[in-house]
Amino acid sequence: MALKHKTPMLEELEKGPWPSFVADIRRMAARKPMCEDLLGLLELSYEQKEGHWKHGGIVGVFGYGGGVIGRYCDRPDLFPNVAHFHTLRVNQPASKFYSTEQLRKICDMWEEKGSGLTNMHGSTGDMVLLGTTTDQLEPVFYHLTHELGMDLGGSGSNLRTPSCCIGKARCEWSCLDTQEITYDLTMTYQDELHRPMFPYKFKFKTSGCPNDCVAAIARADCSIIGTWRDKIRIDQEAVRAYAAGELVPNGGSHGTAKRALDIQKEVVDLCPTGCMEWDGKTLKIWDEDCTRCMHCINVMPRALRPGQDTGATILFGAKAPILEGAQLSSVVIPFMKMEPPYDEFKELIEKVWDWWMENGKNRERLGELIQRFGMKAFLEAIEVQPDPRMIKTPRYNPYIFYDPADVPGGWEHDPKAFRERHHA
Amino acid sequence: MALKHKTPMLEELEKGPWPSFVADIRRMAARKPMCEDLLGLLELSYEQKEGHWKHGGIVGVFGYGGGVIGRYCDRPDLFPNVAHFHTLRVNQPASKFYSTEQLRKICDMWEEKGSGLTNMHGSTGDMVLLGTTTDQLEPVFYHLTHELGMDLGGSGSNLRTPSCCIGKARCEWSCLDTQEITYDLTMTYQDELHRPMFPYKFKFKTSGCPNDCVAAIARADCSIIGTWRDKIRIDQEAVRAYAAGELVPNGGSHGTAKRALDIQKEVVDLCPTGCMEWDGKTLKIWDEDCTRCMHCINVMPRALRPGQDTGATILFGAKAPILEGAQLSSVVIPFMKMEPPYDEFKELIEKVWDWWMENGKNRERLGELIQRFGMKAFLEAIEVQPDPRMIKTPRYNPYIFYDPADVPGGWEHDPKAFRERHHA
Amino acid sequence: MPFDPNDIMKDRITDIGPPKYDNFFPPYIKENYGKWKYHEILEPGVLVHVAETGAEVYTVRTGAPRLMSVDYIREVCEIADKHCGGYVRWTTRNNIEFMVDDKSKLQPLIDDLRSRGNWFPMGGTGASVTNIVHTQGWVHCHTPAIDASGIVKSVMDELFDYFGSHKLPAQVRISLACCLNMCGAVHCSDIAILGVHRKPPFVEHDRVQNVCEIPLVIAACPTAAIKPKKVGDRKSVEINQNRCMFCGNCYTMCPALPIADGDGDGIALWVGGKVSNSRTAPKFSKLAVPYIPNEPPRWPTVVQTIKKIVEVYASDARRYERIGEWIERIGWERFFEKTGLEFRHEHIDDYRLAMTTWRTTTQFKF
Amino acid sequence: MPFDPNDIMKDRITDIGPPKYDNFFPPYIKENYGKWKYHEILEPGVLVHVAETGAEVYTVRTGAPRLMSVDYIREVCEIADKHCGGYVRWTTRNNIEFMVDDKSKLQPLIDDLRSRGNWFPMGGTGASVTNIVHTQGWVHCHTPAIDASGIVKSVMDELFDYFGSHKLPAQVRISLACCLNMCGAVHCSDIAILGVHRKPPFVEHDRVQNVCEIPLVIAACPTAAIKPKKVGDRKSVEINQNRCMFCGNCYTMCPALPIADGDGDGIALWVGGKVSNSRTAPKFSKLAVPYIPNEPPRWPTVVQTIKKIVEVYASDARRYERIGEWIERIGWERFFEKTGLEFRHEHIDDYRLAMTTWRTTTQFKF
Ligand code: SRM
Ligand code: SRM
Ligand code: SRM
Ligand code: SRM
Ligand code: SF4
Ligand code: SF4
Ligand code: SF4
Ligand code: SF4
Ligand code: SF4
Ligand code: SF4
Ligand code: SF4
Ligand code: SF4
Repeated sequence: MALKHKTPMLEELEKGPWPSFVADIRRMAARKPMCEDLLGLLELSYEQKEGHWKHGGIVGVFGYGGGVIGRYCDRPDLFPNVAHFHTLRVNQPASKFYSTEQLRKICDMWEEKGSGLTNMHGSTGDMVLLGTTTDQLEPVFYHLTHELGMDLGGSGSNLRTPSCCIGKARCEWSCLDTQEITYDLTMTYQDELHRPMFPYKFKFKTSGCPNDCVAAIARADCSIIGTWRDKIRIDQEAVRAYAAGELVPNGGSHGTAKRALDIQKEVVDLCPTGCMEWDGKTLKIWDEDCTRCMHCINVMPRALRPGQDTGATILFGAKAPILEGAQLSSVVIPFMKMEPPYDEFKELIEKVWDWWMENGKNRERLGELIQRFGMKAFLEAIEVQPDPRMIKTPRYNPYIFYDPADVPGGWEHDPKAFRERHHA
Repeated sequence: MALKHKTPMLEELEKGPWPSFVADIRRMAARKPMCEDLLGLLELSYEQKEGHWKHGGIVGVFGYGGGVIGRYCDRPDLFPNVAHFHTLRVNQPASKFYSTEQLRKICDMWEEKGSGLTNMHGSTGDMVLLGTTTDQLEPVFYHLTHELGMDLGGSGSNLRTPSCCIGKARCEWSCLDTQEITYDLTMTYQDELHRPMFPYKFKFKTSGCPNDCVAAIARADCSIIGTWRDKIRIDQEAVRAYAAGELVPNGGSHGTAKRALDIQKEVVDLCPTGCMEWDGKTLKIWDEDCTRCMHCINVMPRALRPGQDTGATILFGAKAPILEGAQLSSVVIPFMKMEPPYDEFKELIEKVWDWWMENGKNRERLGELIQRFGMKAFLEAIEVQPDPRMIKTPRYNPYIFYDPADVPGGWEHDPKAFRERHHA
Repeated sequence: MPFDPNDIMKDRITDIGPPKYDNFFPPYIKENYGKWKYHEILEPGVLVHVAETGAEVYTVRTGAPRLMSVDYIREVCEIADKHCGGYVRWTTRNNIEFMVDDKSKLQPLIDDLRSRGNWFPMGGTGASVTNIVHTQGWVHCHTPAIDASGIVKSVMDELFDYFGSHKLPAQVRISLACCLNMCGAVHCSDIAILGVHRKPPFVEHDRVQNVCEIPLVIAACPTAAIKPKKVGDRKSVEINQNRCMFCGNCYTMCPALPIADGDGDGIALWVGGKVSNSRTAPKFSKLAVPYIPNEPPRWPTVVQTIKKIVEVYASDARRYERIGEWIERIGWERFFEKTGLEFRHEHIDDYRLAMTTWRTTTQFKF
Repeated sequence: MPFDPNDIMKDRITDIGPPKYDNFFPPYIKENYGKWKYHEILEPGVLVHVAETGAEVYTVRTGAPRLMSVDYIREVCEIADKHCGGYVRWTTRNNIEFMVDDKSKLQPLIDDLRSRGNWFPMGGTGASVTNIVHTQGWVHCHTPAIDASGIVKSVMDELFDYFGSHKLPAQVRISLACCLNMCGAVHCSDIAILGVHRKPPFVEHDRVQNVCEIPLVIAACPTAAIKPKKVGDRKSVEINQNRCMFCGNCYTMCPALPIADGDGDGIALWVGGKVSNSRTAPKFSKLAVPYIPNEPPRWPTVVQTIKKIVEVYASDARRYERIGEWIERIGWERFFEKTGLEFRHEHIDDYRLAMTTWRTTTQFKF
């Protein structure tokens, strides 16, 4: 079908084996002028190598301070149908299972009230409804809440939509009910999610084990990562079966053919702590030295399993580069049991937020505030004792801010006595 | 012999198997009032747990801006003989060999003109003559230059006394003439050493190999460390002799008894690059992957030797913590041949100094200036091309200062054309 | 009660949050929740998970464009209805997972997917290049230096063979972010594609006072390059161009400081990051190529450079070694040598923690 | 021409530099310069080096107090004259080396040394605790928080057995610096003893203007804690005590800001640094114990703490593992557990590069 705008460059993106977003949008464009203008605008960007969207301005639904990203085109003269092109972030169900019934309802609604285009999903985890006009925001919200049992996710200086890995729903390694934790936090903190009250955004992400399939440690102000305190469970029979080539190593990740696994080379020698021994018959793990990196379990999923005294390591502070440079999350609670209603965890989080809200500058992420005030101030505020598990190495500079309470006489000198002892 | 001052605390330090500086000073104190008062003053410090020396003030020998550390006691009322107690730093012969003839002359001179106390040696490398009065500074200097053929070392914002490891004089691993380099630099830069002209101190240290027995990488603004570009020399017979227990591993460092060396475990497995193979008969080194760490050579000195295409890795910037925190030196020249008259090296150093003198703030070490201006500015100033050997890892923050010369149109935008493409 | 535009408060429902996750769990997922025992990849894109109960679930993972229309989603639903009892899920990297609870249902599902042209390529499991996490680009955002979806499409077309196979030494996770805000969280990816500006913003003095909060703009600059300035009788700002590293943060705060420039903008490539704690700790991605111009519509230089990196890695790394682990073993000097990438001044860090990235040892390879 | 105090320029000689090194080389050193082939330690403190020419040199290394009188040096000369042809040298760590060129001369030399009480203990070779590099302390400097020689003596007395033996897994290099200037370069030692102040300086407002250059004082403070302040009609400075980390740099610039305090000052212990490039790259020393009070004359707590660290290391580390390498293998959590040292807030870095020291992985030991 011929479209209003010529898009020769975009057409190049209809070629090739990977599913083409251009071909997909084009089929919508036949019935949606918004999509037609979007393609035209995008072609213009391809020609000029510059984007054509302006800043958002304040659009949203009544009573919420987030969930909508306003967007206006800077060439409404050429592309009037995308003059407004706002996005709604819809809070996804934890771990992103859907019934087709629910999906179809969403599609119908969004074809009617929006562009018919989505992101499945946004990087934070939301279902992203991409592009509608200001007058449609309230109707979409009404429809979401009344017909679909759905609500908006976060944007702006508030709690962002929490997300998680698939966890116990289909993974044998999960040490946490990742969905339950995510759902509970999302529900408990609806107000924080919808009404900006923080210095900046705040993200929770929960992974069931240290493989961290939701990239929590890199992308969440609070990263909740499953782990265990007891021993790795070993099935020695299965270990031998791997060695004998009766089982496929690494669950088939490196080829699905059976082959004899060289346990010494591929498992023991790659263990970061060197805490394993293999004598050709029995695999010994010195669990007290294991740092639960998951490698051996990943390679022999039928022989090794995480322990059963499970819980979470809680880390804080990950973020993208703006302002002070990117950060990964840092260990703050080496181990915490995670059982509903998660009171211990919530008490902790609320202390964290209180401190951040009290001290954080505008647009200062938690990780940056910890940098600025120091880990000590943070730990004191949240009433957590220092632990060597929080650090890679102790300080190597001698610039220690000693606590005056530990010093006889605190910060005071007796200048007169000093000058009696030491003549100037 | 009874001394003027009671020193019960210091006497405790005459006990024990390690040579006692107190006992040594005490024997001098019998004939030197300066030593007697020094002990008294030190006892006072032991009682009060505070030092009793004041700032130096400007003392020195005429025409020199360094080499003397002025020192005044803050209790001349109690210890008049150490009211003045200045130190002279005497430039040591490179690698600190002495004839007894020379030493005796120094002793006689110093007993006459000073306290008779020394440090053999100061941390920078000087012979330190500890404690004399202002009026003795010129006579000592006269005596040093006229009778002993010696000169003062550095202090203040100048070149400091260069120093080096024993190198080729008695070490089989030295890839450099460490003494020759040290002597040549010291002689070439006498003016820089004696007349402060730098923003702050500057230190050269030269080690013959990466074992770095003079700790150059930690303590010198310019660290010159010997290395080689070709292959490690292997004597396979000797390797087998180590394996068979016929030679003492590690030259006896871990006990002088012979024992069979487990070459796999103690050498191959500890090689940081994993570039060795041992089949029980022949040791294979993949030299292209070797990073010349010295470990294997250290463990089997009779079987392995550094290569023969030798030269230096030149690193810059080491320093103690003041102000910005301690630094180790960083690789700037991965390899440079070092042969007299060291023109290439001296050209480099002079460019380094020019840049530092032009841009350095008062009391800013070279390493700190490199931090402040960035490695790029430093490399450009000294006309050295970037090389991945200069870094542990490339940058991981996206805050790149692109060079406008590489950008079409440089830093200029065409605001009007922009606003024609993009309506505000 | 339909929506009443004149009374938006009528029957208003707020703060209900998302649907509870298990509303959408297929029955066999609900039943075996927390009981999974092990898994195996049967072929690229196809997994089986086996529960302690003996139950099995077969998963077929397909690549998706992420930016998708309701038509696409409806086609997903059609497949899920036909084979999967009406359930489907998305992964954390925007792939789609179709699950069946019985081996007999697997082949029909696969056949169906394969019959639908190139909409549902199978893969993304194990030691593959899985879907590229990415962001909005020129499709929606106001700060991008590059497009997102078009580059992703171009790269995945070229690496397609690695998506549907297990030929690599380990997982290769590629991400894209269209500006330094890094919404794609590219800072810890095996390969990261990052949109970069290279000209300092220009200042529209006649607009600043009207559209921007000047103190916020000043505070937004990580390098303190921005100062207040009066221009005539208007309040505005001035940018010290020498201190600008083109992050665009000031533009986010103030539309009167445009930074985009078709000729200056482009792509930086980063390598060697990872997120998992497996074997080695999570790592940041490090700069590999400081700049490649925007070359729409197919970005050939970026595509070929990434391909080159992947291929050198594939041929040189040991099994289980992620790109970053491989580079740490061989050394950065070898990485640049083997890939033929140029080492330039931009690679040497000069921001806050620069010192920690310099080589403070004589250990290196010639 | 003797020195004429009234005409110091007469016959003045300057800039002659040090004597050329080889003036003092014994003949066999000169002859075999650059020709050494291998070495071996024959017993603790005794080395033999063998040249390609077949020549041998036997070295006996003895510990020395560093702070030594001319009497001590004369005794050294006496020994060197008797056995070593009138030559002797000092090592880079302030030990003394007596050399002989023939095996027959070795035992007489050793016997002589042993006959001289405890002035010339043999050792410091191989996997030992060698001499402690140190600084001035209360003997000469104006900024020390501790003494130097007295602590060194106390520690070496206690570790004496490790000086004259090869019982440790590897070299243990101990250094001491009496203030944060770190003249002992303790920042890269296996064990470092560092003098620390813990009270901000006080300001003698009536002296500042007379004895200090105020701008230099202000610039000297690493944390920008110092500001100018007028007190009455005098120029002075004011210190923001909350920002002070007691480095004493301002006192170095200005005697009117005394920082020493008998009750507040003391020692911090650091561990795990190294300098050599052997196996692992050079490393900084890390904080082990933030504070131990000054306990002259024998500093028992410092001595016992160091002994404890050395003993735990000796019993737990593998051969060739320096202290820092050992700790990196077992993890800091285990280091604190095994040594029984308390982990406190001071251990967690809060200076410029603090972020790089936090644990950004779930890998740790319980
Ligand atoms: C839609 C989305 C990208 C996508 O295509 O998936 C997105 C889009 C935007 N992000 Fe983001 N961010 C999105 C996930 C992220 C992530 C990833 C994550 O959450 O896991 C990050 C990195 C992690 C983090 O939070 O640090 C991220 C880091 C940023 C930043 C930098 C924050 C920082 O502290 O460094 C900004 C800048 C800002 O906040 O001003 C930003 C800002 C923006 C804005 C609002 C632009 C702006 O400056 O105002 C973008 C709106 C685009 C648009 O027009 O729709 N976005 N942003 C993601 C949200 C979808 C969702 O809700 O699921
Ligand atoms: C004598 C000596 C210590 C010793 O007992 O051995 C020494 C003594 C002093 N040093 Fe030092 N430094 C001595 C080697 C060092 C070293 C080690 C080295 O050179 O290898 C360092 C660390 C390496 C470095 O240069 O960074 C060192 C780093 C400092 C610093 C900190 C410099 C920095 O950039 O961080 C200062 C502070 C200053 O310069 O104001 C300093 C300052 C001082 C002053 C001058 C005190 C002052 O603040 O003015 C001391 C005079 C003591 C006295 O009364 O005699 N001294 N100083 C060493 C010189 C003897 C010699 O010439 O052989
Ligand atoms: C489905 C998904 C979770 C979800 O909630 O959606 C998932 C599922 C599984 N992951 Fe994952 N991972 C998923 C994203 C991730 C991520 C996140 C990311 O890439 O953004 C990571 C961190 C990646 C990183 O380090 O940069 C991740 C790191 C792992 C690892 C560690 C790999 C390593 O050696 O570094 C394993 C273990 C393995 O594969 O051996 C693993 C293993 C697994 C297992 C085998 C777990 C299990 O027993 O079921 C699952 C199948 C793996 C496969 O596809 O080969 N998963 N996995 C995600 C699929 C993404 C996709 O569509 O491609
Ligand atoms: C004499 C001296 C050089 C000098 O010019 O004075 C020297 C001499 C030798 N060193 Fe050294 N080193 C000397 C200070 C150093 C230093 C500097 C320091 O400690 O301040 C270092 C760096 C220490 C560090 O890493 O912190 C040093 C690190 C080494 C190493 C590497 C050890 C390691 O595994 O890390 C070796 C190799 C070995 O011992 O296996 C070595 C090996 C040697 C050999 C075997 C070299 C040789 O073939 O002759 C010499 C005898 C070693 C012995 O005593 O066991 N030398 N050596 C220094 C003696 C100091 C002393 O009196 O104790
Ligand atoms: S993070 Fe762990 S528990 Fe979660 S899906 Fe990945 S492997 Fe499974
Ligand atoms: S989980 Fe990691 S650290 Fe623990 S035994 Fe397995 S490989 Fe080693
Ligand atoms: S640094 Fe190398 S050459 Fe110099 S003494 Fe030490 S081992 Fe020998
Ligand atoms: S010198 Fe070091 S890197 Fe080179 S082969 Fe020997 S042990 Fe390996
Ligand atoms: S990465 Fe930048 S340009 Fe891309 S969506 Fe995020 S904020 Fe917008
Ligand atoms: S682009 Fe970034 S660095 Fe440049 S002026 Fe704006 S905020 Fe500052
Ligand atoms: S470490 Fe400090 S107190 Fe000790 S000598 Fe050096 S400057 Fe003086
Ligand atoms: S002691 Fe150091 S930190 Fe404290 S005021 Fe003085 S210079 Fe600043």
